[in-house]
Amino acid sequence: MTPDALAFWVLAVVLVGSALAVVLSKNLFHAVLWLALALTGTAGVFLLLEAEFLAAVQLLLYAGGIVTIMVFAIVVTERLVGESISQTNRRIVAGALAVAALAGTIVTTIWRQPLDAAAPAQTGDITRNIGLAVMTRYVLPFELLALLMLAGLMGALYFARPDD
Amino acid sequence: MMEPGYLALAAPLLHLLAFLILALVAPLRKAGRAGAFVSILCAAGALTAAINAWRAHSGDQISRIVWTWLPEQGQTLATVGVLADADSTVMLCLVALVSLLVQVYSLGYLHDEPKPALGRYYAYQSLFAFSMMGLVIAPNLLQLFICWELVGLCSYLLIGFWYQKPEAARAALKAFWTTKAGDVGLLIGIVLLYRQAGTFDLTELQVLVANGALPLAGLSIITFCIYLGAVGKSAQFPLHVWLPDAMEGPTPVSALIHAATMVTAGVYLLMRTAWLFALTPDVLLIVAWIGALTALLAAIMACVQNDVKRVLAYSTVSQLGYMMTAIGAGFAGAGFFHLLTHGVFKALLFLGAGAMIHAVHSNNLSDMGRLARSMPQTAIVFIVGTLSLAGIPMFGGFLSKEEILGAVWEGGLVGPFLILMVVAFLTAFYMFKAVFLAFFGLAPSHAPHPAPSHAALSHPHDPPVSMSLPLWVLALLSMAIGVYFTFTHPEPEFASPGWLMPAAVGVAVAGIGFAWLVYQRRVISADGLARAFSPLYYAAENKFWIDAFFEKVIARGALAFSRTIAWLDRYIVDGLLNAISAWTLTAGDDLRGMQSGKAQDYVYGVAVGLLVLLLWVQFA
Amino acid sequence: MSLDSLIPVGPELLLFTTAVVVILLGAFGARGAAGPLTMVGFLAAFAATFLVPEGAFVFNDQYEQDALAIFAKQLFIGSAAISLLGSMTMTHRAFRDRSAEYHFALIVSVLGMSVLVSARELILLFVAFELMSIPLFLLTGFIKRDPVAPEAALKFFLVGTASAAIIVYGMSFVYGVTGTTMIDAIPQALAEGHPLMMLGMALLLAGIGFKIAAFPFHMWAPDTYEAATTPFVAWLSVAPKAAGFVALIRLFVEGAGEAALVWMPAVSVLAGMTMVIGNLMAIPQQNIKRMLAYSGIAHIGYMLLGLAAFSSSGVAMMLFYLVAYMFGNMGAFLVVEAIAQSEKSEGMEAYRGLAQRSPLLALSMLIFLLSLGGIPFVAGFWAKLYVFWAAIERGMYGLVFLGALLTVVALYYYLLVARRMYIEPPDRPEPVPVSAPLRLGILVCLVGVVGMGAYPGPWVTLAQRVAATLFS
Amino acid sequence: MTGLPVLSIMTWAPFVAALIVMFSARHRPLLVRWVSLLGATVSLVSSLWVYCQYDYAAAGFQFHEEFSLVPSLGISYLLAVDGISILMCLLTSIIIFAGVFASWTVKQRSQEFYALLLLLVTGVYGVFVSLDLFILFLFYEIAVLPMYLLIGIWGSTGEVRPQGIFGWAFGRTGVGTKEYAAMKLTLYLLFGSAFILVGILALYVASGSQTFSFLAYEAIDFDPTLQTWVFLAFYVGFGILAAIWPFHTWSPDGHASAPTAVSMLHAGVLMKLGAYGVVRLGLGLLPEAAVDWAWLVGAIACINIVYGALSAMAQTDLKYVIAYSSVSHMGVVMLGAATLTASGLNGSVFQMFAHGIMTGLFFALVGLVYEKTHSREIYKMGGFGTMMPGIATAFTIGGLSSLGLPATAGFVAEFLTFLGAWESNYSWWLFPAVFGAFLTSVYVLRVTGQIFWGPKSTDPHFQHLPDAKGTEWAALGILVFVLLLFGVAPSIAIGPIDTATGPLLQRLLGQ
Amino acid sequence: MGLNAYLTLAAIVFCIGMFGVITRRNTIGILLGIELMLNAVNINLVAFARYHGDVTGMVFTVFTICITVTEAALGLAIVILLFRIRRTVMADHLDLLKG
Repeated sequence: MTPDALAFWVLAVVLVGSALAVVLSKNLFHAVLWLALALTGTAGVFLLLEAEFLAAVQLLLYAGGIVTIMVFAIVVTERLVGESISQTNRRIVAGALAVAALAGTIVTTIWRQPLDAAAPAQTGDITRNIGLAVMTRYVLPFELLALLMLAGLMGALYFARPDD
Repeated sequence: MMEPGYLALAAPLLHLLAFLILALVAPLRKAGRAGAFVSILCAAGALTAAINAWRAHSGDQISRIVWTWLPEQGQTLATVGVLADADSTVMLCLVALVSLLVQVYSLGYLHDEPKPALGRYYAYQSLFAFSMMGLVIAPNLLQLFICWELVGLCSYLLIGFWYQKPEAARAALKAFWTTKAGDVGLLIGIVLLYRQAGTFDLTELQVLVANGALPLAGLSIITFCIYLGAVGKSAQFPLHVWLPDAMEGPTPVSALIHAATMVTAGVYLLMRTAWLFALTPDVLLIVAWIGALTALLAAIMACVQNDVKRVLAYSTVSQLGYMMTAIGAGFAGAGFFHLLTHGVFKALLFLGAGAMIHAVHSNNLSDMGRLARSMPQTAIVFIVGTLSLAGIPMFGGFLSKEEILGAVWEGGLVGPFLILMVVAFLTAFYMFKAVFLAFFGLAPSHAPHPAPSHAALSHPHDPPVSMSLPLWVLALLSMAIGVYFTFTHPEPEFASPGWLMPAAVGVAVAGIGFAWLVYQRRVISADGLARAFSPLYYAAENKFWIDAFFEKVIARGALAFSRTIAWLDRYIVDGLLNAISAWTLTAGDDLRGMQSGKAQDYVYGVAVGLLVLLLWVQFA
Repeated sequence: MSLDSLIPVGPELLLFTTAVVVILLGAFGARGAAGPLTMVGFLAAFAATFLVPEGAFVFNDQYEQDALAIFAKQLFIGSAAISLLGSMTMTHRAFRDRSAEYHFALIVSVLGMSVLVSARELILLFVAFELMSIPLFLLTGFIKRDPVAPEAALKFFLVGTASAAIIVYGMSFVYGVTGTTMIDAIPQALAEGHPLMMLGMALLLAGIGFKIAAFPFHMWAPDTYEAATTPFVAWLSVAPKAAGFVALIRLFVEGAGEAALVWMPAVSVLAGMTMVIGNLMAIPQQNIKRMLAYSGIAHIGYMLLGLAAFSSSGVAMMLFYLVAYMFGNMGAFLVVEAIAQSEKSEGMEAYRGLAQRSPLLALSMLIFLLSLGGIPFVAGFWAKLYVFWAAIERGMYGLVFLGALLTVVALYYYLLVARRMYIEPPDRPEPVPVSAPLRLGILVCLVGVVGMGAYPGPWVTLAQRVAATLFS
Repeated sequence: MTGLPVLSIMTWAPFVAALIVMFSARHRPLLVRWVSLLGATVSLVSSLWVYCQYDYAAAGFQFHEEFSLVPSLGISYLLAVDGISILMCLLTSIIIFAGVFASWTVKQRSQEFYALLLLLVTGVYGVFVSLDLFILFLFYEIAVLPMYLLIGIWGSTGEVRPQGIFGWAFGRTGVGTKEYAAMKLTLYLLFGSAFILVGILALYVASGSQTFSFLAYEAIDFDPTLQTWVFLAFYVGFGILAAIWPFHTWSPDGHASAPTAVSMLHAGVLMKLGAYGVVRLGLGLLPEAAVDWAWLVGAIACINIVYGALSAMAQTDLKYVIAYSSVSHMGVVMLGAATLTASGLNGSVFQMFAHGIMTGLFFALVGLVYEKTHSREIYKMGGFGTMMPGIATAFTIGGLSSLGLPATAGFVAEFLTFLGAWESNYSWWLFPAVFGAFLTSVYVLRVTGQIFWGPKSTDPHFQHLPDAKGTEWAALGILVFVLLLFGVAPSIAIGPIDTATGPLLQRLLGQ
Repeated sequence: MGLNAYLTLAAIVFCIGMFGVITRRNTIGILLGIELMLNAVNINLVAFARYHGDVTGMVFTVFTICITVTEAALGLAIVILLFRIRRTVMADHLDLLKG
């Protein structure tokens, strides 16, 4: 087994395991922490795929941003309630069945046709390429992204501000 | 001399004119007598026109005038017009005469009707006369059927003239429905015949028959259907039930419609289409037997009646049976001859009875008696009529009756012949029973019946001239006919055996004598007689349960069936519809459960939808 | 970058500028101006759409202004303007204090749609999609003190982001198979029939199915419609769906030709189910907005029927249907708003005896409902009929018949409203007061509905012309 | 042929009147009536004018008017009339003319009432004169829809006990109320129109031509299997409006609940739309299928005749009797059409006309009686003949016509139908038909006898009842006159009908 | 390691995320599920990009990540608002609107 493969399997196990923990753990805090782990695992996968830049972004934005917001949210709500929010699942069986079927379908579809087994050799500086692409070819979406974030944040502000 | 066709046409049109005037000019109608005079005037005109038409028409030359009534794809489907020949014109005269007399008579008879009602009465009368004449001169079966229905309508209206009387209202309906039932047959017959022959026109049909161009297959069904029409109108067994009830109408109406003219339409129809029936002897046999049967039953029932009008009604039925038998025997001429004479003297009898009823304010024979003293004129004319009916020589019915008997004998129908002899006896018997009870015998007070009504005690007297005049006219006419034919014996279409005439007369006289013994001399007690024939008597009293059968079984059955259908319609057919819609509504409610309001479930919905979609992608 | 190269994106630029100005004004407290300003911006943009040269490509072919795009933009902006007429007189505090946010969000969303319908590239498509959606969440929960509005916003948000995830997941597969994010590559790849391609497209179908609220992705719609402010809902029930349909056309129909027919079974089933569920569930509704929501879902079914034909006429008829539906549905919602303002109720009972209180309002409501019900001489009739006709061309007799039957069901609940308005006696005699802008809005819709009904010719030709470009 | 668009005038005059009534004549009841009357008169005059100006020698469709509506789909506003339509337009004009008078006494919200009534009539005319299937369908729905409000607002509520195995359903649908009747009628008829729509579209697609013109389709002979199905669709779709069994149940409830003029129009004219549709589109466009399906159409027609008559016999509510009699008589119409013979078709169309007038008369009378007695219970009334002789006479004449008594229009129609029935391939149809006529005589006279020509009712309410008066006479007079006129001189109607049925027949039996 | 492996991994994570969305009671928990789903998408994109030796996928990832964050922020804001007015974050209890 090549180191690549080994790494992949380890990451896969970590990722799936933590993902399951995220959706199943009884305590919301733990769930968030598990999510952090899952995201980090994803970053690992990115590294494995030689996308260092993305891995970084992943860690910063996700593991940084999201988790922080989540924790913040939990803290807020918890403070208001006064006791730690325990978190349970509903309709586990029905959900599990549907989702399992879904997964089954997708996976079988994926394996129907063997895709290229080996990745071509990496050429050039990916980070630079990404930057170039964003700034040239994908400038329009990028601009719009700014507007979108503005709108999103304004919405968040509008909802969250305790005024009026 | 004018074309007889137009003269014949003038007669009904005059009556139509009268009808329209009365119908449209409301004030005139509401004025009562004024309207009556208009109508009578037209009737008189019609009579002269009819008589002229009759005289104008010579020998067996036929005058036929038709106009297109119903076009189809460029050709003519049906025509209207007039067919004036020997038979139709003489029949026309009869109708015109009787209707005129009856209208005159009604002036007196209905003098204390409210004015508008009187106007209505004369309007109906004119309409009837118009339709009847239209029927008589009809050149084709369709026009005949149209007028056939119209006379039925008028009979309905006139029977129900006093519709505030429940019996009258019911009788009117009964009459209409019963005859209508027969008409269904006639209509089917006409339709079938059209398919067979391609025409409604009598003349053309006759030509077809003469050339043998008319396919015989299924012809007997057609003729039988046509005969059904006659059964309904001419009150043949078993559809005779309506005629006695029809006596609820004013007596003049009974005289005109239910004695002289309308009821004989059936006979007339068969006479008009005799050449067609001749092709189907089997049907003719049925006609004969039914006719004889009707004659017998009616005669028996007549014997047990105490209501003078019902006696006459049953005798009418029985006489119609006579005519039918003759036609069945294949000698329509004889039947028609009797139709004419019978028309005269039966009208006379009814009008006479009307006079009696008018006098004593009761139909019941037991409320009369010794009327000969108080109203001699009536007595005389009534007896004249009775003798004619009994078939006594020198009187109206004598020869026609004898001809019928001869015809039946010649036709080789021994059974019906014997029956008719019996009927002849019975006829004489019950008619003279009526005569003795009404005009002679004991005063009503001594009658064995329970105390007579006050009506009887009031002093009866002869009717006013407006009523007696028609009586005398008819009486003289039937005498005249009788005398004329007794001396100038016309050549019948057949040679009846010599013994026939004496036999017939003998039977009649025997009947009279027997009636004299029972009701005048009272050497034989009527009750004893009843007891002797008790089963028959009982049956006759119950009209042989025929009416009961129609009312209890058929009418009620139909009603119950219709109720079932209506129930099914409302609660099953419509119910199913409602059920479907209700299910739809319920489905809407149930589906709402799907919208649980929980975000997770919504996503679950998305997931499931996605799953299905992916599965489809997988396996399709 | 020279100026005239920006002409093709004139409308978008105008919208963008308006958005910026509005938000700045908001920041500087001139809130009252937001509404009118937005209206001006919309009108300007609307006018600009007519100047745009057709078929212009910009941003290295990622962005195309073809007939369809322009048509759709006119629809979005027009409907937004109408809904604005409705919201101008909203008296709620939020509208007084925070109108800047409201209008900003509205404009941004319209902008998102405008980009969406022009996008020829997946990333842009996705961004535009989100740009359209995110403001909608804000607008849905705009009355934030209201107990139900935020709930609706949450549901909308959760289901929405889930579907967004599905969409982008699908896009990833499409990208993976085609190796590019350009949409033009899709038909080619589909033709090769790579399983992952089909998978990706199916995911996309599901994701967009949420946006157009097709069964079973529709469940967010009724709740959202019920809770959100009516003028916004009037627009929400039309514009995003139109955008979704255009996206469907871009991804599944355009350039695919007959190959697109592989989706026919799926789409037809979707259409059938949507029609049935929408109509049946509308029957028992007592809140008229909810009723309209379900009937709207049913209408989506009819439009899908047109799409399912995957033919030029089918698409054309679907577009025609969209316009007819816009007028009818928005009109109805505006009347609801009018009633709600005076009666403080969105329940059916608020309509009792309306015909005797203010006949014209009742009449226009009746006309809108009849148009939705597909009755002759108003737009809806032609819409339904054309869709059926397109479907029958493909021999989908069964579906057409089903649809025709369901119109009867639909008429049942529309007539229930008519019954309230015309048959039942009024509780109060005085007429319903309607503010001027609202009147104008209703009038516009009325003119649209009746005009399209009386003389549909030009609209049909327009729709057909637009559709034809997709199949050439 | 003049340039005057007389058909459009005839069709749209009521609509214009409706608009005027709706928007200008508010709260001026008398003005409302006169405007409506004017509209009706214009239509009447123009339909008479068409009747006179039509070139019978040339026959075929005349008075063409065309105006392209949606060129891209070949939908155009194409009007023309042939013999049948002429007669139907005449019928419509007469009925609405009488109807305006009959509803002269409507008090509540009369303005809306007249507006809707006239709108309805526009739809009816439209169906009769339009040759573009599409426009025809359009008008068809216009004719159906106003019924909902007309019945819902001005209707009267009846009494039905929910029982039987579907009792629960009755409770759920609120059977008996006027709202129920209105909804049932409207939805049922629209349900029918769903079939029609599918049929028309199928023809359009099959024809492959860019037109909906009837004339164009006439020239095509469609593929037999398609014909089979489309004919079925048309038969069911239009048949529902013609109240074919078992799709007739809307008719009794609807007609019983509807206000006078509306029942007049609906039973008198709208039901004819159904029959007209079957004859025009079914027989006209799909001859082969028509021949194949004749057995079904005829058989169901026979059921209608007998079943309707029997149901009518059992009713105790006057309006229900009339409504069921309509069901029975429409059976005659359909039977005539099914015979596919000259007499049969003539009879069918003639019966459409005759029954239209007859039922119009009936419902007008029932309305009057109800107005004066406030009762529809037959067996509570009695002996009104003396108090209201005019109404009684008119009712009797109507009754006689409905039982097919000669000298009334009813007889000619039924007789022709009978002839046709016997000449058709299924001769046995004759017998149920004739039997039905007999049953009709039974229940009609039973009712007439009970209410008018019978012993007087002892009910104190019914002691002093006024006869018809003023405008009511106008309504009755017109109808009775027409009824008798067409009975005495049927060629007035047969003339036009022949010119239309002849070619139709050739087409039917051509192949 | 083949591309399929990465896709499979992504698929599984995606479905787990959806499972979370469907079954979690707590709104925040649902949000976590959504994050997982989007995260899986990223894996997909990057894997494809890598195996095509093409940068577009990575660019796409950048966009998705940003959008995800925005959504997360907005979502949490809505949660907090709801909590303020309805005193709960349990999606189960947020069902005033239904039927």
